[in-house]
Amino acid sequence: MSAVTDTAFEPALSVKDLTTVFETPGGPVTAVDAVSFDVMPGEVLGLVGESGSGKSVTLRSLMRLVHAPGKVAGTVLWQGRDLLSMRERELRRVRGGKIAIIFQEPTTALNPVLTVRVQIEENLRAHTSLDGRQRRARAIELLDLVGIPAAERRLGDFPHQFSGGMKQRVMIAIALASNPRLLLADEPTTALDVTIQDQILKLILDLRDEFSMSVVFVTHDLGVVAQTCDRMAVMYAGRIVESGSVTEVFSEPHHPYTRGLLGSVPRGGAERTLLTSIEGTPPSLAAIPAGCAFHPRCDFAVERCIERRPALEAIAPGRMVACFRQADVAAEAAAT
Amino acid sequence: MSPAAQPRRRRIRVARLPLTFVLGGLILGISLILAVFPSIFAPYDPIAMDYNAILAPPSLSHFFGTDSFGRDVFARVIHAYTVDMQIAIFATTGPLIVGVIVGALVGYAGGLTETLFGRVVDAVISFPFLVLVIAIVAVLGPGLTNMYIAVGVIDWVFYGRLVAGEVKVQKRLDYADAGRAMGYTPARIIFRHLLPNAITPAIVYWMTDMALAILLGSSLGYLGLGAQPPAAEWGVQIADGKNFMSTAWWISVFPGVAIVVTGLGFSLFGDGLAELLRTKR
Amino acid sequence: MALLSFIARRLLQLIPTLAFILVVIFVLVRLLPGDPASAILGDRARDADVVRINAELGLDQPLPVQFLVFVKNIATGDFGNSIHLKVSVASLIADRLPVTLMLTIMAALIALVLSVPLAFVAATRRGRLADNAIRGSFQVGLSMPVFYVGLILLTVFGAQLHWFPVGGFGNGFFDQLYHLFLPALTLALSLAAILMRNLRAAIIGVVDAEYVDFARAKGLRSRVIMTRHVLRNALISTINLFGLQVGTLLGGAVITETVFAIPGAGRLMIESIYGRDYPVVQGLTLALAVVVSLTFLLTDILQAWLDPRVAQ
Amino acid sequence: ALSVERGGVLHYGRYADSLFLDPVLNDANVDIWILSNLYDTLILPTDDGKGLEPGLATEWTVADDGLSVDLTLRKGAMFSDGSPITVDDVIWSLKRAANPDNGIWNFLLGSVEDVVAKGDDGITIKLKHTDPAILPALTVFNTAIMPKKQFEAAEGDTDAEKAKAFAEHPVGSGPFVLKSWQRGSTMTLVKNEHYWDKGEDGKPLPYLDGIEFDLLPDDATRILKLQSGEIDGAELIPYARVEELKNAEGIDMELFPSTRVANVIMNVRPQVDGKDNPLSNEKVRQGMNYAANKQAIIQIVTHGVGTPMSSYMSSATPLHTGEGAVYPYDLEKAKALMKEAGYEDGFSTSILILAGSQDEIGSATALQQMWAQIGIKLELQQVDNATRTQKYRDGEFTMRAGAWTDDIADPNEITSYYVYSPNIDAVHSGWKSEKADALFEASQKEVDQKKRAEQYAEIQKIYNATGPIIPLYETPYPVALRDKVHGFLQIPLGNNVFRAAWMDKQ
Amino acid sequence: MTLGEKPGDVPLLSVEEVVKRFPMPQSILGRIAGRPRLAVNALNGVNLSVHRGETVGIVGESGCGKSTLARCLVRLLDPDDGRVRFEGRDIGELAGAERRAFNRRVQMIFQDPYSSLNPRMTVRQILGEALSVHKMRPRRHISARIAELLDLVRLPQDAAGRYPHEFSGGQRQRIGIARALCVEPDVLVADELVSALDVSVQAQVVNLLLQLQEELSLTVVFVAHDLRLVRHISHRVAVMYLGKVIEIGPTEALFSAPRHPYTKALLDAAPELDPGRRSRQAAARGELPSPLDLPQGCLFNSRCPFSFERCFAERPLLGERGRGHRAACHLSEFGTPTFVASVKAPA
Ligand SMILES: Nc1ncnc2c1ncn2[C@@H]1O[C@H](COP(=O)(O)OP(=O)(O)OP(=O)(O)O)[C@@H](O)[C@H]1O
Ligand SMILES: Nc1ncnc2c1ncn2[C@@H]1O[C@H](COP(=O)(O)OP(=O)(O)OP(=O)(O)O)[C@@H](O)[C@H]1O
Ligand SMILES: [Mg+2]
Ligand SMILES: [Mg+2]
Repeated sequence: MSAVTDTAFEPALSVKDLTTVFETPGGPVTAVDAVSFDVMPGEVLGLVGESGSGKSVTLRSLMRLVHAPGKVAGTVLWQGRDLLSMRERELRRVRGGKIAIIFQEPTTALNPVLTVRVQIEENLRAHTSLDGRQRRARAIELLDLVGIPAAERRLGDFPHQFSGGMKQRVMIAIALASNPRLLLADEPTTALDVTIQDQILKLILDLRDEFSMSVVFVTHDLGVVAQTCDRMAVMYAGRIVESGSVTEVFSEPHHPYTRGLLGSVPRGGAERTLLTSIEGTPPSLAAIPAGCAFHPRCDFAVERCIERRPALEAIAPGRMVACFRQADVAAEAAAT
Repeated sequence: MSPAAQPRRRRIRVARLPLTFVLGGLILGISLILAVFPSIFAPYDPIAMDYNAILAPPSLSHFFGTDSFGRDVFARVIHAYTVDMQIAIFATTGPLIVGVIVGALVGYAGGLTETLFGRVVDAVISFPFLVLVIAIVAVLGPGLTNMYIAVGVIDWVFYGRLVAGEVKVQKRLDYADAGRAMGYTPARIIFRHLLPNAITPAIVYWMTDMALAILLGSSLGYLGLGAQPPAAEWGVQIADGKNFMSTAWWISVFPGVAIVVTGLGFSLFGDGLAELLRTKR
Repeated sequence: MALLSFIARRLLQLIPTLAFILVVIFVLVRLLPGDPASAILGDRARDADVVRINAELGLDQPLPVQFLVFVKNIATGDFGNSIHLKVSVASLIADRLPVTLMLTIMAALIALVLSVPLAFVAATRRGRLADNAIRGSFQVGLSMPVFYVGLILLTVFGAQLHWFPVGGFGNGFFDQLYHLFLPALTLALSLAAILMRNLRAAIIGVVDAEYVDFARAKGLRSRVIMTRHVLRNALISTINLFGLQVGTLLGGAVITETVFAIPGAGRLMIESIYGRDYPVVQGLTLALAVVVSLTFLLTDILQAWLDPRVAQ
Repeated sequence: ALSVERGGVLHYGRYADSLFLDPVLNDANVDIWILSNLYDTLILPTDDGKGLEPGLATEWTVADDGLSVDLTLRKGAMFSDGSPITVDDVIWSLKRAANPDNGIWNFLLGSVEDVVAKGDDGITIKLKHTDPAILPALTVFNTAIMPKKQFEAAEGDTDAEKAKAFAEHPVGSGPFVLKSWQRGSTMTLVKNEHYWDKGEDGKPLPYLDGIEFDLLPDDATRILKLQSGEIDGAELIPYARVEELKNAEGIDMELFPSTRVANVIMNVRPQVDGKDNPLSNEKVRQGMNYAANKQAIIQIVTHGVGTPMSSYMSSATPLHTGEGAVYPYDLEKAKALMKEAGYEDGFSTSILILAGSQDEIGSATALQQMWAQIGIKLELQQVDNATRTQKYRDGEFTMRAGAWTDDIADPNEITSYYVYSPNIDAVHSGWKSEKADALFEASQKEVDQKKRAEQYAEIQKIYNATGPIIPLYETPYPVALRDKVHGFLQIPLGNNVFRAAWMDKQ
Repeated sequence: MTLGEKPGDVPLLSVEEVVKRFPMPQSILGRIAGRPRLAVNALNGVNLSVHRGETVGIVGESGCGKSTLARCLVRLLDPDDGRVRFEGRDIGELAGAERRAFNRRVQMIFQDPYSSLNPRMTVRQILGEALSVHKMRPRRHISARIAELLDLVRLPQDAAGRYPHEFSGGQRQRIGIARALCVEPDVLVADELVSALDVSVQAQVVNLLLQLQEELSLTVVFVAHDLRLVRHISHRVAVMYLGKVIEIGPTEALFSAPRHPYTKALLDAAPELDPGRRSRQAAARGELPSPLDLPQGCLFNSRCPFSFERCFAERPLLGERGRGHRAACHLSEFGTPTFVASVKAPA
C-alpha cells in the first residue's frame, strides 16, 4: 500500500496467516490454516464452506475466543493494532465495543438465567458511560431497532420467553449496543425459518447501511451469500480456496469445490433429476489429505494435486483461487 | 463411496483410556485381589490373639502393629478388604438393579406412574438416611446382611430417580421412536435401546455409592450395627482404635488409610468410567 | 406468579409425602423387637411390671386402634409424652431440633464456603496441580468416617491447641456457634466434597457454553463473567444436589452429636430408637421429615429463582 | 494434711443423662447414682458400702423379736426449701416406697407392714416378718425422704403425674439442690444451704458451691475434655485408658472399689428354639468355665484393672465367700469335662452382646477364641438393649453377656435375681436349685448374722458349682479427676458422693 | 409425471380431518380452580392423500405440525380426532399381526442423524434387529442381507461392525435409510431427511433417495422446510401453516402460481441463488402465532398483507383452484389473485 491514506481503501480489518491449531489426544488439528483476508469498511464479506471447514473457528480466532487446547497464530490488524497480541485489558475494550459477534444458536448464546435487560445493559456498562436510566432507555431503543414489539415490556423477560427469531434479534441488539464498527455474524440465520431468516438478513443489511459497519457473514447457504454479501471467500478444510466478488464467483467459479457446491443446490426446472453432487465426505481435520485437501473428491485432480498443495493466488484483481487447474474448471463451468 | 475418513476405534488401547480410569481401576483391582485372596498377603490370622503382644507398635514382625487383643493390624486391614469390598458391592448392587429396572419402567411410562414414583422418592429422601438405616437395622438385628437390606430399602430410589430421568430424556430421542415405528415391543425398546444409553449416570453414581457404603458400614460399625466381631472391618477397626488414639495410633490410622485409598479408587474409577462411557454422537 | 403457584404446588405435594412417612414410621417402630417396658426395666423386669407399664402406655391396645389414636393426636397437634424422659414430645422437639438445625445449617454454610471457591479454583485450573490437590484433599474428607474426623479435630483444635471447646453446647447464641464450629466442620466435610465435585463439573460444563463466549465477546471483565454467567448457571444443578443431601446431613448429625456431646435431635432419635420411645421416634421423624421437605422446597425455590425456566 | 477449701463449681462429665429424678419411680443407674446428692435417706452407707452411718435418723434399734425397727429423727433437719422434715414426711415417704404399685424397687421394703409415728421425733417400722436387710434397705435411694406437702402440691392428679412435675424441680434434703437441667446437655446442682451435716472446718457441708454435670456420651470426648481442663472429673473411663491416665500429668485416676461384676449368662433349659441345648448339661458349663482364661480376659478387656471373681457376687458384697478364681483356667480339665458330657467335638452356639459395648465385644471375642480350643463355635450377636431384654425374657437366647452392681449393702439383691428362681428364673436362665431357693428364703428372715452367713456360703457353693453363669471379672469404678479435686467418692453401690468433695483454688 | 387425484382412485395412505393436541402440563391448583387446560393445537383438521408410487412433499415453517403429521402417518402418535387410512383401513384399529404388518410396510426416516441411531448398537445390530424381529430372513441369511442393504445405500461393507459415532452425518442418514428399507416397506415417511446435512452431502442423499424410489417403487412422503429441495423431488406439494394444509397441488402449478399468500411469502423469502436479484423488502411480516391460541377466521390473517374482513370471520376451506390444486384462501376463491404476478420466475 502507498503512503497515501485513503480511508476508503484502508481495510477495516486485515487478517494475515491466521492459523489455529488444537492439540488433541489424537494429534494436532489445524482448524484454520493460514487464512488471510481483508474486510473493507461498510462491506459484507461472506465466508462459506461446509460444516467443519473452520468458519466458526476463524471468527472466534479473530476475537481470541478459541478454547483451551486451541492455539492461534498470525496477525489480525484492527485499526493498525494486532488483536492477537493485544493486552487483555485493551482487547476488552475492542470486544463488544468496536467489534461485535453474533452466534448461530441464540438459545445457547443467550444466558438462560439472566433477563434480556441485564444482558444488554452489561454491554453498555462495559463500553459506555451511560447511567442506569440512560442504559435502560438505550436498551429499549435497541430492542425497538431490531423490531421487537412492545420493547419496554419485554425488557424484563428471560430468553426462553422469546421465540427463536426474537432471540436472534435480541442477540443482534446486544451486539449492536455499543455501535460496533465490525459485526462478525456466525450463521445468524441458519436455525431460523425462511421467512424469519429473510427478515433478519434484511435487518442486518439495513443496520449496515445505517451505521456503515463492516460485516463478516459466515454461512453455508449459498443463497444467503447471494442475497446479502458483497464479496465472498470459500473455505475448505481450514483454508480459503477461492475468493472474490459474489457476482463473479457465482457466475464463474474457478475452484472445483465452489463449482460442486453451486451444483449441489437444486434449482427449479430440473425436478426429480439427479443433482451434481460432490462425492465423498469432507476430510477430518486430523487427517487432511496431502497435497490439495480436495483432491480425493475432485474430478479434475491430477498427479500434481496429490503431491503439492496449491497456494491461494490472485487470478484477477480481487479474485483469488487455490487450484492448479482453475483455468480448466472455469472453462468447463462456462461450457455447461 | 469412500469409507468414513475418521480413524477407526475398534480395539480399546490402554494408552487411550482415561488416566483416572486406569489409576482407579488399578486401586480397585488390587483391592479386589486382596478381598478375594486375603490369606496370601496377610502374615497372620486376623482373629488370632496374641496375649503376649498386646498393643505392640509397628515393627518387622507386625508391620502395622497389633491391637488391644494382640491381633495383627496388618492382617486385619488386609482381611477387612474382604468385608469392606463385600459391603461396597452387596449393599449397592441390589439397589442398582432394582432402581435401574424400576427407573427404566417409570421413565418410559411417564404420567401417573411417574408422579407416584416421585412421591415415593420424596418420602424416602425426606427421612434422614442414617436414622432410617439404624431403625431398620434395629428391627432386623445388626449384621451385614441386614445392613444391606436396610440400605437397599432406601438406596434404590436414588438409582430409580437417576435412571427414570435419563430414560425420559432418551425416550424423546428419535432412535426410540425409530424402534416404536419399527413395531418393537416396549420391553425391547426399554431394555435393549433406552437403558444402555440411560444407565451411565447410574453406573457412575454406583461407584460413588460403593465408597459411601463403606463409609456407612464404618459408621454402623461404630454403633455396633455393622460387621460383627471378630471380623475385621475398617470402620470397626477404627472404632476399636478410638480409645488408643494417643497410645496406639496404628490401630485406627492404617484402616483409615485403607478407607481413603479405596474411596479414592472408586472415585477415580467412577470419573474415568464416566468419561469412557460418555455416549459418542 | 408462576413462582407462587409453583410453591403452592410443592406444598400440596408435601401432604401425601408426610402421610406416607407417618405410616411407615408407625409400623417401623412397632416392628422393633422389644417394647418400651423391657427397654426401661432391663434385666430386673418382672413380668408383672412389664405388663403394667405397657398397659399404662396404651400399648396393650390393638395396633389399628393405636394408629388411629396416634393420627388423631397428631391432627390435634399432640405428639404425646416421652416414655423415658416423661416430658412432652413437643417440648423435646422444641428443645432439641433447633440445636440440630443450627448444626446442620452451619455445616451447610461451611460446606458451601469450602466447596464453592475451591470448586472454582479447581475448575479453572483443570488438570493442574491445584486441581488435583483440591480434589485429592476433598476425597480424603469424603472417605473418612465422621466419628474419626470428629475425634481428630477435637484432639487437635480442642484438647491440644485450645482453639475450640472439646464438645458440649454452650450458653447463648454466640457461645453456641463457637461450640458448634468443629462439629459443623466435621459434618460439612463429606457434603463439601460432594458439592465440590458436582460444582467443579458444572463449572467445567458451563465455562465452555456459548453464552459465556458471548459474554466474553461483549468485553466483560472476567470476574463478572465468572460470577454472573458461569457461577450462577453452574449453581443450579449443585443446589438441587444440595437439597437432596440435607437428609444425609441430618442423618450424619446422629454421630456428630454423639462425638461432640451436642444435645441435638439426632442423638435423641437414636436414644429413643434404642429406648423404644415410640412417641419420640414418631414425633421426631415427622418433624425431621418436615424440615427436610421444607429444605427441598427452599432449594427448589432457589433453583426456580436462579433458573427462570424451572417454574414454568 | 491438706485443709479443705470451700467454694467453686465442679464440672463432672457423665456418659449419659439422668431420666427421672424421683427416688421411687426411677429405674436406671443414671438416676440412682446421683440421687443421694439431692435426697437424703434415714441411714447412710459407709464409704466401703458395707456399714451404716446416721443420716436423717440419728439412732435406730431393731426390736428383739426382729419385727419392728425404731428410728429417731435428726433434730432441726430441713428440706432444701427450708421447711422442717416432719415425722409425717418420713412416714409418707417410706410408705410410698413400699407400695407395690410404685416402681420396681418396692421389693426392698417387701417386709414392711406399716410405718407409724413414735412421739414427734421418731418412727416405728413394723415388719411382717424378720428381715435382716431392713437396715441396709433404709440406705437405698428409694427410701429417701421427700416433703409430702410439696409433693402433693405438684401439678397432676395421680401420683405418677405429680411425681413427673415434682421431679422437674425436686425438693429433698441432700447436700445439693437441682438448679437447672438442660436435658441431654447439662444439669446444674447448687449447694443446699440447709444441709444438716458439718464439714472438717465445722461449717455446713457441702464445700462446693455447686456441681455441673456435663453430658459427654463419647468416652474419648469425655477424656479429651478432662485433659483439656474443661471438666474436673469424668466417670466410666474405658479400662483401656486407665493406665494412660494414671501416668497423665494433672490427673488423678481413681479406681473406686465396687460391687460390679461381669459375667456370661447361659440359658440352661433343656431345649432352646426346639433344639437340644448342650448348655443344659452341667459338665458342659463347667468345661466352658475352665476353658475360659479369665486372667487373659482381664488383661484384654480390662487392661489389668479387673480381678477374677471368686463367687457369683462381688467380693465387696457382704457375706461374699470364696477365694481365687471360681474356675481357674484349665484346658485339660475342660476337654475332659466336654468329653464326659458327650461333646468332645464341641458344638455351635451364640452369645448376645450389647451393640457397641467394647467390654462385651472384647469378652465375647476372647471367649470365642478360647472356646474354639474345646470345639465350641461361638457366634457373636450384637443387639440393642431392648432387643436383648426381649430375647432373654422370651428365653430366645443361648448365652448373653451380663453385668451387675448392688444397690443395697446386702447379698440378697443379687441373690434374688441370680439364684432365687421364683423371681425371674435366675436371670432368665431357667436354672433352678430347690435347695438354693429354700436357703435363700430362710436367709431372708434369718436375723442371726452367723447363721445367715452360713446360708449364703452354702448358696454360693451350690451356685458356683452348677450355676448358669461364667463369672468373668470384678472391676472397680474408674473415675478420672483433675488433681485439684479432693474428697469425691463413688461408693461400691455406685452412688456418686459429692458431699465432701472440694477443690483447690488456683 | 404428476399423479392427479383422480376420483375413485383409492389412495395408499390418506389423512382425514386429523386433529392432534398436546395438552400442556397443568398445576394441581389450576386443576382445582377448574381453569381450562391449555393445549398446543399441533394439527387442526388435516386432509391429505398419498398415492402409490408418488412423492408428496410437505413444507411449512417450524412448528406448523409437519413432524406431528408424519408421526401420525406411521402411528407413532394417535390422532385425537379424524383418521389415517392405509389401503382404506383405519390404522388406529389395527392390532396384533396386522399392526406389525403395518409397521413393517410404512417406515419412517428421521431428521436428526445424531439421535436417530442408537449410539450403543453397531450397524449390524441395528439392521439385524429389525430383520429378525420382523422375520424378514432366516437367521443364517441375515448377514448376507445386511451386506446387500449396505450396498444398496452405498456404504462400505466394513460399516456393519461400526458404531454410529464413527460415521459422518450423511453416512448416518444412509444407515437410517437402510434400517427403513430392510423391512421392505411400501411407504417411506422422511421427516427432514437432509436438513441437518451439508449441501454437498445433501445432494448425495437426495440422489440416493431418488434412485431407490425408482428401483423399489416406493411411495414417499417427504417432509422438509427447504422449498428448493421439496420442489426438486416431489410430485405434489402440500404447504402447512399452523397445523393445517393451506395449499396443495402439483409441484409445477404450486410453485409457478401459488394460490395462497402464505405460499407466496415462503417462496419470496427463500434466498435466490442469483446475486443479481436482490430485494430489500421482507417477504412476510411477523411470526407464527402461538399454537396454544389459534386466531379466529383464517389462520394466516395476522400476517397476511391482503387480509380483509372475511378473513377474520370465516376460516377458508381447502377449495379446488385448478387440476389437483387446492388452496384455503378467500382471495383466490374466484380467479387468480393479484399477488401471483410478483412471483419470481424459476431460476
Ligand atoms: N476445541 C476443539 N478441539 C478440537 N477440534 C476443534 C475444537 N473446536 C473446533 N475444532 C475443529 O475445528 C474444525 C472447524 O470447526 P468450525 O466450528 O470452525 O467449523 P464450521 O465451519 O463453523 O462448521 P459448522 O458449519 O458446522 O459450524 C472442526 O472440524 C472441529 O472438529
Ligand atoms: N410431544 C409434544 N408435546 C407437546 N407439544 C408438542 C409435541 N410435539 C410437538 N409439539 C408441538 O406441536 C407443534 C407442531 O410441532 P411439529 O414438531 O409437528 O412441528 P414441525 O412442523 O415438525 O416443526 P419443525 O420444522 O421445527 O420440525 C409445535 O408447536 C410443537 O411445539
Ligand atoms: Mg460453525
Ligand atoms: Mg419437524
